[in-house]
Amino acid sequence: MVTKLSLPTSITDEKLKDLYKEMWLIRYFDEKVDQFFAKGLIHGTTHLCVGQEASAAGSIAVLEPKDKIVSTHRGHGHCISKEGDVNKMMAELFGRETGYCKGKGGSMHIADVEKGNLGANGIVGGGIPLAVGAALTSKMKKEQYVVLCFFGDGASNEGSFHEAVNLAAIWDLPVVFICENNQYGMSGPVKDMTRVEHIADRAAAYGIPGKIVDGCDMVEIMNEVDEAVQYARAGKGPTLIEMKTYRWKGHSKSDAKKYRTREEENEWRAKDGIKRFKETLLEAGVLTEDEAKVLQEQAKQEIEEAVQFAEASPEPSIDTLEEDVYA
Amino acid sequence: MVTKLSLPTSITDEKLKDLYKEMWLIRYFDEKVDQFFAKGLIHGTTHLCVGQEASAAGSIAVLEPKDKIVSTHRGHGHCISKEGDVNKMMAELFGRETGYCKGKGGSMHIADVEKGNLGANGIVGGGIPLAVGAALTSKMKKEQYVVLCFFGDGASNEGSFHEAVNLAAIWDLPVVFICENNQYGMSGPVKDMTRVEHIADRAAAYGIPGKIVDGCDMVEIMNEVDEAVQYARAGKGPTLIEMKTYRWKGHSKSDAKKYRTREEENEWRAKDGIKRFKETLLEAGVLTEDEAKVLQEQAKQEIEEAVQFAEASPEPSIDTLEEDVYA
Amino acid sequence: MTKREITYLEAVREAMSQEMRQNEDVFILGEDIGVYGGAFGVTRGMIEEFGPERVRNTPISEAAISGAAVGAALTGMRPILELQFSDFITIAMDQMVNQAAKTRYMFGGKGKVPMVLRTPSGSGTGAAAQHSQSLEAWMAHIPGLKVVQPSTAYDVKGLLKAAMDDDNPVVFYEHKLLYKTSDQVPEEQYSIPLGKADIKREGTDVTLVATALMVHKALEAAAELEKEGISVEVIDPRTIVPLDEEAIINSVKKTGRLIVAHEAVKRGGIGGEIASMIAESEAFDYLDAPIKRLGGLAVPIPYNPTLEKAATPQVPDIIAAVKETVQNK
Amino acid sequence: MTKREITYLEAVREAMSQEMRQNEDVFILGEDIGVYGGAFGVTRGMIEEFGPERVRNTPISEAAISGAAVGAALTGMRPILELQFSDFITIAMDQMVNQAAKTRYMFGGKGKVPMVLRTPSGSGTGAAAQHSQSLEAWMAHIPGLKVVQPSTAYDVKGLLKAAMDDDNPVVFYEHKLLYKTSDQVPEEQYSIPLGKADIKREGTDVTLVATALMVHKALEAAAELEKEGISVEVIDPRTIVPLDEEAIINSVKKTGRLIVAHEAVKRGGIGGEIASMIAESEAFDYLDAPIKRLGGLAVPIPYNPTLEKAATPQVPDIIAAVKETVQNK
Ligand SMILES: Cc1ncc(C[n+]2csc(CCOP(=O)(O)OP(=O)(O)O)c2C)c(N)n1
Ligand SMILES: Cc1ncc(C[n+]2csc(CCOP(=O)(O)OP(=O)(O)O)c2C)c(N)n1
Ligand SMILES: [Mg+2]
Ligand SMILES: [Mg+2]
Repeated sequence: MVTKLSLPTSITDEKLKDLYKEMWLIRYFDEKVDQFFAKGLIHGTTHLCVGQEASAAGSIAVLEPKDKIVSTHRGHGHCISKEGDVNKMMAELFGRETGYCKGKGGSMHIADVEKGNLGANGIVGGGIPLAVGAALTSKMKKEQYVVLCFFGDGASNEGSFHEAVNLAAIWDLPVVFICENNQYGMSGPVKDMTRVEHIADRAAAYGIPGKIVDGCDMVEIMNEVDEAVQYARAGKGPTLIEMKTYRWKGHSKSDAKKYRTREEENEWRAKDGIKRFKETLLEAGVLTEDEAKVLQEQAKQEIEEAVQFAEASPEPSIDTLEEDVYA
Repeated sequence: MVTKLSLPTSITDEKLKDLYKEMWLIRYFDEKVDQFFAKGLIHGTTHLCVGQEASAAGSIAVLEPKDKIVSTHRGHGHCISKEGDVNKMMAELFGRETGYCKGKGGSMHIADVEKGNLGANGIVGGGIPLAVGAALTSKMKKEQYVVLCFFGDGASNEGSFHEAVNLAAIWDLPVVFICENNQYGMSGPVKDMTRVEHIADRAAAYGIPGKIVDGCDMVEIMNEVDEAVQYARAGKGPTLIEMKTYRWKGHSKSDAKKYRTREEENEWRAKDGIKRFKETLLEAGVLTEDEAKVLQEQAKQEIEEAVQFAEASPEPSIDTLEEDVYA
Repeated sequence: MTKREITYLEAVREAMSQEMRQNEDVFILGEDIGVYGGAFGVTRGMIEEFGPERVRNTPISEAAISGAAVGAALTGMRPILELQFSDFITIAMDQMVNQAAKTRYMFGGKGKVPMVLRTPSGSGTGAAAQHSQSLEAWMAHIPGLKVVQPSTAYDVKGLLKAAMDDDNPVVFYEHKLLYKTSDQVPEEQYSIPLGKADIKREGTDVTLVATALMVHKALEAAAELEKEGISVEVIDPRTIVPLDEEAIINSVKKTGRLIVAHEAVKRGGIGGEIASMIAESEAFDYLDAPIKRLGGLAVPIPYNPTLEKAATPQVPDIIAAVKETVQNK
Repeated sequence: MTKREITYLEAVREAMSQEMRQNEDVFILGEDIGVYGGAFGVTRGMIEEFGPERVRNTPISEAAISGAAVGAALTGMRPILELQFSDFITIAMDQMVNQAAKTRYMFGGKGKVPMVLRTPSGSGTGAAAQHSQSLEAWMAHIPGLKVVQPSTAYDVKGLLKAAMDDDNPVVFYEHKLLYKTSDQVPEEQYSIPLGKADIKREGTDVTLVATALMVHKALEAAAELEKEGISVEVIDPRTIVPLDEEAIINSVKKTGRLIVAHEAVKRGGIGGEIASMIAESEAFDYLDAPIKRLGGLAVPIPYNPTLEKAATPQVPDIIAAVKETVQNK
């Protein structure tokens, strides 16, 4: 059956179902991490993307396997969507040898180079120039891949954003800049930290297209990102896409969220991208309620298994401490 | 006599004559420096603003004495216009004790803090955040001064530009950003190094006014900068002004100028801001040919005297080497 | 002076607040220092007292905010810049190194840049490679900057007062793991001069120069070693620029042995400076054993807590180093 | 191998050109490296041979171009980044230190960053405080980076080949005053391993470790001193990470005396690392005199040429230091 939804041709019904499950995987993954942090079972710091599942899942959905992404400190969703292995992710958060980074990186440094995930980044804005470099490789080696570069509203005030977007623009590089505007940096509201109404307005400073997208609407996300990806793949250069979204949780572990109101939080929770996507799929007849339940349950189960995997995994040997500093 | 020119009210006929002479002072100063560099009488490096006199003289003309400027590596004109002392400037280039920096700074670090010139800068874009900080002081101390922040087209690709303009914008700081777009960085043509047609277009990324000004037209410069200064003084925040201009000389000492054509150079030379200003003043009856000649001659003379002053000045004592590292 | 026990974190906040109450020119800027209270909660409550003009929440743009601090300082304010993690000084380097540190000299002695860059450094929180570095040696290498590394609540309050009073750019490192440590601290303002080391424990067998968190590990080690009859003198330089060379030289002349311990990577760390300073000094002739440096391994800080700890010197490492150094006593 | 005399500058260009002819993955990016030929003319003629795709003129944006180099390296290219002056690494620090140096480790051993950051450093050109620094000690402090400081045309060609072949980020310092010096250099490609010091002159009375330009001043001093019967061994580490500790230790064991000379500010310079390494090593017991470090004064580099020279060690300073060190021979 062909869906009635107007979507990029690469998005089959099967893919839509996978995406639905994927969104739950992201949600459950981060909910689980949240609990474990609260209980002190995971240490260090982490940044949860609960509420932002759509921008990760929808954007990455339109990519081909050869395409790459550059992620952020709030990167669990990006990793999962880029075919990430939740076992390795959870193991990494537990600091185990079987984790993506052998326990050496933690949440902020999860990367899956083979799958084209060039990594989360602990430096706000730090990944943007890296994405441009990866896009340069694509162009120079004629590898035809596109790089999706994720970053936050806060990051768009960093010099690295400005320099990197300009560079990508003048070299017509195949990169799509995706600003996940979740309304706040750590606590700084985007409306106090910039004087522009939309981060997408900044595209004007680089002579590239800028688009504003509802970051909770999977269909819109897939269509807009797909267009930008095609544009990039055709050698026309970068696009700046702003996803309006919201993180439901605090910035990181200890956040009293004094900088925003509970009403605002509730308004955004009502826009839940997963719920909305489900409704869309049900309406379009792609999914039934029962199927939806099964997929959600599967996701939940996979996260439980990831926890078991992580818990059963060994700590890295102390002998590995000085390994991998140099290639 | 009141001039027929439409100009900011602070600009009297007397001031116009001073400005005419000032432009020649700048030109002769840099021509002289050019010769001395060629002869090896001045060492190190320098960046001449021959051809760009109007943007320095016209912009600074509308300031009050309490106002401040932040200059660049191409800063001799800015310094002269901000009531700089050509003796101290020339002495500095000669590395003498009587120079602005006691011979320790050279061309790229001339500053005249008392007169409100917060200094040239050897780091492209390095002065922009400083200007924002100076404007912050004005606001916090209610000193009512405005800061003119000069930088080049090339500098507008630096992250410091982006971060600093954004900061000034959100805090409504009294600073006017003046991009002297002389069409090239060192050799990089602005049209290859950005994808925007005008640097002023970048104002859109900060929600502030952006203006394009003919950088060889003193009247237009004074009017536009005055408007931006009043706007800033009224607490409305920054403006980004782009001056279209051209440096007649090479970037610095050894520049074969392979990156541009002689035709282009000639076109721009024809737009000479000094010649044009003279014509304007003659037409408006502010100046006669004879007066013009006298002013030009005086300027020339003052530069000769500056050279004599510099030559007669002592080298700094070696004992000063370790002085002034800390306050 | 009336003393009471407060934490290192509270001492930092108190030092700033007291100064801001009496000096209008002092203000703070930084990311999330407003209602959020800063990444570590140091400024919590300050925006409520001083308002958003003097406790300025900034965008995430370390180049601009450091540069704005320099420009404000140059024109008469006395800014305190809070950087969320000292690792982010990488983005503020041009403004700190090429502008703040050099302005006065380049200008031939005109202008001054009275600013304090406060920033938490060090590992131990599981924040991994980009949030756990100890980069003070970089700053110490730059003429024109002063560099402070307080190790106790008492010291941090007095040193911050001195830093705020100083007319030069001061880089002020607060160790994250020290924020919750507490100490008897006077209520009133007081100043501890920059450039004055503190002998945190007297001893006769070996001089142990330690900085920041390592001071505490050194003291722990010294207490252990005392049981075995080894007397360790623990010196906390407190500021590495200016460095109280005299205090260290005198101690080494007394003990004849030197160990320097810091958390920063050993290679290129400030330990090399201190050790070489002694090796060049009159104290050289008093040395009865090779100088030993303890510092971080040449690895980025790993996430796993066991590995993380193993990457920097711990108490047993210090004990072992002392024993080795005094063995030929 | 056929040798001919070429300059250090030509040797750098030749090393790049030869590599680019045989390896499609190697390319250069930097400001004004196209028709302008770079700030010092190193890349002159290269855009004509290799075209603008492989000799990429960039905007003035050191953060982006360094980051782009890292990203390109991580995905299979082997970029050479030219920074016009090593002082501007202040703007590229985040990308070099927090990204390039740490990526592989943070990723648990996946990915590699084979890039070379080439940049001219040092004083002596009258370019003053912001264009004359020697900041290699910063880079040496960072695990994950390698740091090279070639002193001759022969060395620079072979070391650059090794740097380009290396799978790690290498910071490659070219001293401005060395560009015009010349040497006998083979026409063919050859590689000098990173981490192998070169004894530039053998001697028996004192070991003089010198880097970059200082190697030449050390050799001049050694020639002078020979006339007075003092035999100086001049060691050029060539790379400070990795450092050929063995070569230095062996030399000190032979001579019993050590002087380290570099142009960078002495405080916090790499001299402290080398001196302390010896003070900690088995060579300590062979030392007959205190170790001496010569380095720049703790001042920003001044513009006036007389002051500029006085800010860094010169031949007479080295001679004096040697004499002082050997006096108790
Ligand atoms: C260079 C840098 N500055 C500051 C921080 C601390 N920090 C971590 S996340 C964050 C907020 C980032 O905001 P945004 O880019 O909007 O992303 P979000 O967290 O909202 O997803 C801050 C300030 C950092 N990690 N790196
Ligand atoms: C951070 C930095 N990068 C590079 C340079 C080298 N440099 C000096 S001037 C210049 C060109 C600047 O161009 P622009 O901003 O347009 O000013 P202009 O020289 O044209 O007046 C360059 C690349 C520098 N001084 N600082
Ligand atoms: Mg955000
Ligand atoms: Mg220009």
